[in-house]
Amino acid sequence: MKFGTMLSDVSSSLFRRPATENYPAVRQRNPARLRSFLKLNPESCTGCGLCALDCPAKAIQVTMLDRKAKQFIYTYHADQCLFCGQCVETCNQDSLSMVNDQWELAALDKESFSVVLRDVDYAAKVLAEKPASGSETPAKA
Amino acid sequence: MNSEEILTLASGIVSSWDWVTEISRPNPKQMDVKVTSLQELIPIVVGLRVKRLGHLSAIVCMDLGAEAKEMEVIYFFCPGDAIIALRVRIPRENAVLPSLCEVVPGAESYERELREMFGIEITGLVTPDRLYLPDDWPEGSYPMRKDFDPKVLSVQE
Amino acid sequence: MNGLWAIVALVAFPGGLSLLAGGLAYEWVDRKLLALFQNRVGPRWFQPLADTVKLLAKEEIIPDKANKILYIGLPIAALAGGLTAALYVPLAGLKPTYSFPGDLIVTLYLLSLLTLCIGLAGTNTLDRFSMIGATRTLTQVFSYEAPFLLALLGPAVAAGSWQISTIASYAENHWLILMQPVGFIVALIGLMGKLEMPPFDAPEAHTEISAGALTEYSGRGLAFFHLAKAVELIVGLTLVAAIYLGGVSNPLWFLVKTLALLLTLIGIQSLFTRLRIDQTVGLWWRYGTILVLLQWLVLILVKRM
Amino acid sequence: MTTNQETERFTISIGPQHPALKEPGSFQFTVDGEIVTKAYVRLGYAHRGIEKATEQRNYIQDLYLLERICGICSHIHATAFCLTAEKLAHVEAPPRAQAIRVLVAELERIHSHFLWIGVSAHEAGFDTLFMYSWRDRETVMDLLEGLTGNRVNYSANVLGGVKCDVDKEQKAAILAGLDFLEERTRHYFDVLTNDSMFLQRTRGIAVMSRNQAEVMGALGPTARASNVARDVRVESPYAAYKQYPVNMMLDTRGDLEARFVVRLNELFESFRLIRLILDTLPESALTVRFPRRIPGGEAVMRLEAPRGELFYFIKSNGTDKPERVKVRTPTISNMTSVIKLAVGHQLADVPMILAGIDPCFSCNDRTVQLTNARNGSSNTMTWEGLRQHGIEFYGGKRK
Repeated sequence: MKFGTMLSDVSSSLFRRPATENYPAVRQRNPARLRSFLKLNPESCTGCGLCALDCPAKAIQVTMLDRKAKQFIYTYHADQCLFCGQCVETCNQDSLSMVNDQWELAALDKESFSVVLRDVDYAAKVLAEKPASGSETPAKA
Repeated sequence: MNSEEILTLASGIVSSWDWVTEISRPNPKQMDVKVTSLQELIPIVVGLRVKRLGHLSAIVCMDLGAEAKEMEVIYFFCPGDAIIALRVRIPRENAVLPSLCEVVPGAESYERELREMFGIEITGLVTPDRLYLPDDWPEGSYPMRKDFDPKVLSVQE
Repeated sequence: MNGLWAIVALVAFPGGLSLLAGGLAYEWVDRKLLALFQNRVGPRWFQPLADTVKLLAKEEIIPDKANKILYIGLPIAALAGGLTAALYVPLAGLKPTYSFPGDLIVTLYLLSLLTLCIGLAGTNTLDRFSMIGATRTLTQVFSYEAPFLLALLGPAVAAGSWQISTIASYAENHWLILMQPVGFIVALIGLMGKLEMPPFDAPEAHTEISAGALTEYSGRGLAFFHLAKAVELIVGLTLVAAIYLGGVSNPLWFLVKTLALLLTLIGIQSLFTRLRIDQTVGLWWRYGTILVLLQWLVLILVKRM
Repeated sequence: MTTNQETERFTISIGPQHPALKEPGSFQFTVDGEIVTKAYVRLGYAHRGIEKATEQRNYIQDLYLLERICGICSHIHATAFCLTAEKLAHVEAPPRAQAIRVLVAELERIHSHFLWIGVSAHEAGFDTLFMYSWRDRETVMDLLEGLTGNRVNYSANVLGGVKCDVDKEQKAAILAGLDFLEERTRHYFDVLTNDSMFLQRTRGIAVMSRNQAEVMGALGPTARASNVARDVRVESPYAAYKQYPVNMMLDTRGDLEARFVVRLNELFESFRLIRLILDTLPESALTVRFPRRIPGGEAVMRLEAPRGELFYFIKSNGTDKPERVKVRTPTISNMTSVIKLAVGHQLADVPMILAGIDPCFSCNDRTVQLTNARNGSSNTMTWEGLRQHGIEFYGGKRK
């Protein structure tokens, strides 16, 4: 039956900085495995839509215009996304990954949450950028 | 004692009643008992309880669809490593089930969930109050049934 | 006491505004020290002032079954009780503005008037939480009042007078904390009871009875009660410091002693769990009273020799 | 205190919005003076109809829906769903995945118990311990964030295995974090069992006998504190608990202090288990292929959540959507016993008694309201009736 068993804590914290971090002055380091904004590698994406099927929050929308010519629009709604990473697991072309260094995703309006990750005329844009020789790889979208 | 002894002991209890109850073993650790008449239910549960096998884990009810016109209620007793499932088939319309409250006080909370979500009348249940559905929930509409349509709740203009 | 000095004393310096400011400052020190003890940051320096201004601006909702006059009058009476009690106490190291023989009893009475107002406010608002809170406040008053009073009257007997200023001057040359250590401990713990600091904060245990007696109060009423508690904090500290810690002759000594006392109070406060109301009463009547009576026994024997 | 009706008791309602309970749950305690004479709990404010929603989603989406049943035991819900679905689909997750599932489950148990130490200390009014225990809880949340990417709702599971692997510096970070946590737990053990002021609020309060615990279906630490040997990890080990046996922490006193002691001992057990797992982590793949459609059948799974035995039942019908998912969370049974215990105690002890079972209301939304067995005399009122009675009792207008 002791009195004041927290004495050691209380007295030692007199000479210690408070444990609470002073965000935003003090920036937390980002854990390597943080799942934040979705990133698509437009080349390897075939527009199969498996990720949209599996997404628990229906945050991915693949509108296929012309399958043979791989013409489709890939829109990602960040405000609905659960950041669970299931789409990354499901994609068998490994064309999806999640950013881990940016987690302040607030935005002032709803539209800026819906991001088009691959545009319909992506193929045309790539052709346009390729110089006549067509040797080096296309620039990332 | 391991699951094998528990299951042999339990099947001893169940089959000691002369009512015809069909016992099957879907997997080594589980024993299903088809309870045909409602009178058998309480005595079996009392029998299990006496042998300290009466840890009621859950009461699961499934609506087998409008065409089957039946609902299946499974009482899961899970002593130790074994699972004893008492299966009861009840009609979809005005079904009645005996309450286990006297034998297993913990069952009261599961039975009230059944009554509210599936509309099964439970005889002998002490507290008539509504479960966790709000008070202004329309009478007679049971959300967990297959044919429940949420438009019942939308505000009628 | 000519007119001008009395008005200045009442309104500006040791009285009204500076006292309120001092009370709020001490309340900030209280919350900041507690945060320091709990290894966290704590409020900014103007937080208590901001709370009071916000409350003053808020609309005051009066429950329709509560007695209106009482509902509005009680906070004012509480604050008035606190402010008048401050007149007899050597605030900021100066001579107390008013002092007459027997003003120690008046000060203590005025301080417990404040707790009484909170209790009455609780019963008047007929809210379930405030009912329970009020009973707890009044039960606690009966439990710590007697030992606390006796603990403060010990030095008065030693100094041979009931006037705070004479006790303070007597206390200057012989440190009563050494002569009556037990009395000092009971006075300190009694002060914690009066200020409803944990472990004696059952009357406003927000986990059981949300805000206790003041549940129905909002706006001006709550602001006045908040200010009254702040004033009670500073008056109580000065009283115990003046009597036990060798008087407060100059402002520097006043600051050092009261803040040291506050530091010990916060230290004790951060170590303990909230006591249930029956446990507090048991603690006071079993240990508090016996200790203080022992102290008086020793005092009388010493006086006799 | 009672006005005209002398016999009328005085009802104190705690919740649904109340500073003591961070989650919506409404309790009505009829008090005579400070002694509770009748207890009535009404829950379901956090009811989101999850079981109905699971029938409209496929198995993969259900995993993430069921994981959000509860904030502090999200991983155990996901693991339960994965294990039951894998049992249905006759798929066995690789041993390394099972071991990582157990690793994250034990880390989550530490996280949940630390949170609970803080909440109970706050209920008792011991705010310093509340602040310190929640500061130390940050350590285990950082470990989980490093391992799985999230502080809460880790989504470490995927049907057929696990998403995240444990590499060298993860292992080092966890071991370092555990040393700090173990030292702190030893300190809290000393505080919670020796601090005389705290013991006045826990020793000998809400004593539940062994028989009472068994009859009322108490689960988890609440049952083990009354010497009821019920721990699913020991009785029917699942996932990797077969390779990493757990020894059950029992206590005979059955009062609030015993529940503290059992949970703290479980913390030490979790530390030991995690160190064992990290040392002998089997080498294998992380996931195995999981079919999109599961053939018809039923499966039952019982797991040990931080609060007690969690029961999962899934019936599949050959499509990619489950026919029926039944979840029975531990707090639903513990609530039965705690309500009966509250009667006869002081009102001031009630938050502590409630905190004793570590109620998790969002798990609870399947819980039912349950009124103490009445002596038959007074009538039972619906919520509306009680509210009306309250207004009348205080002389308000009858609506």
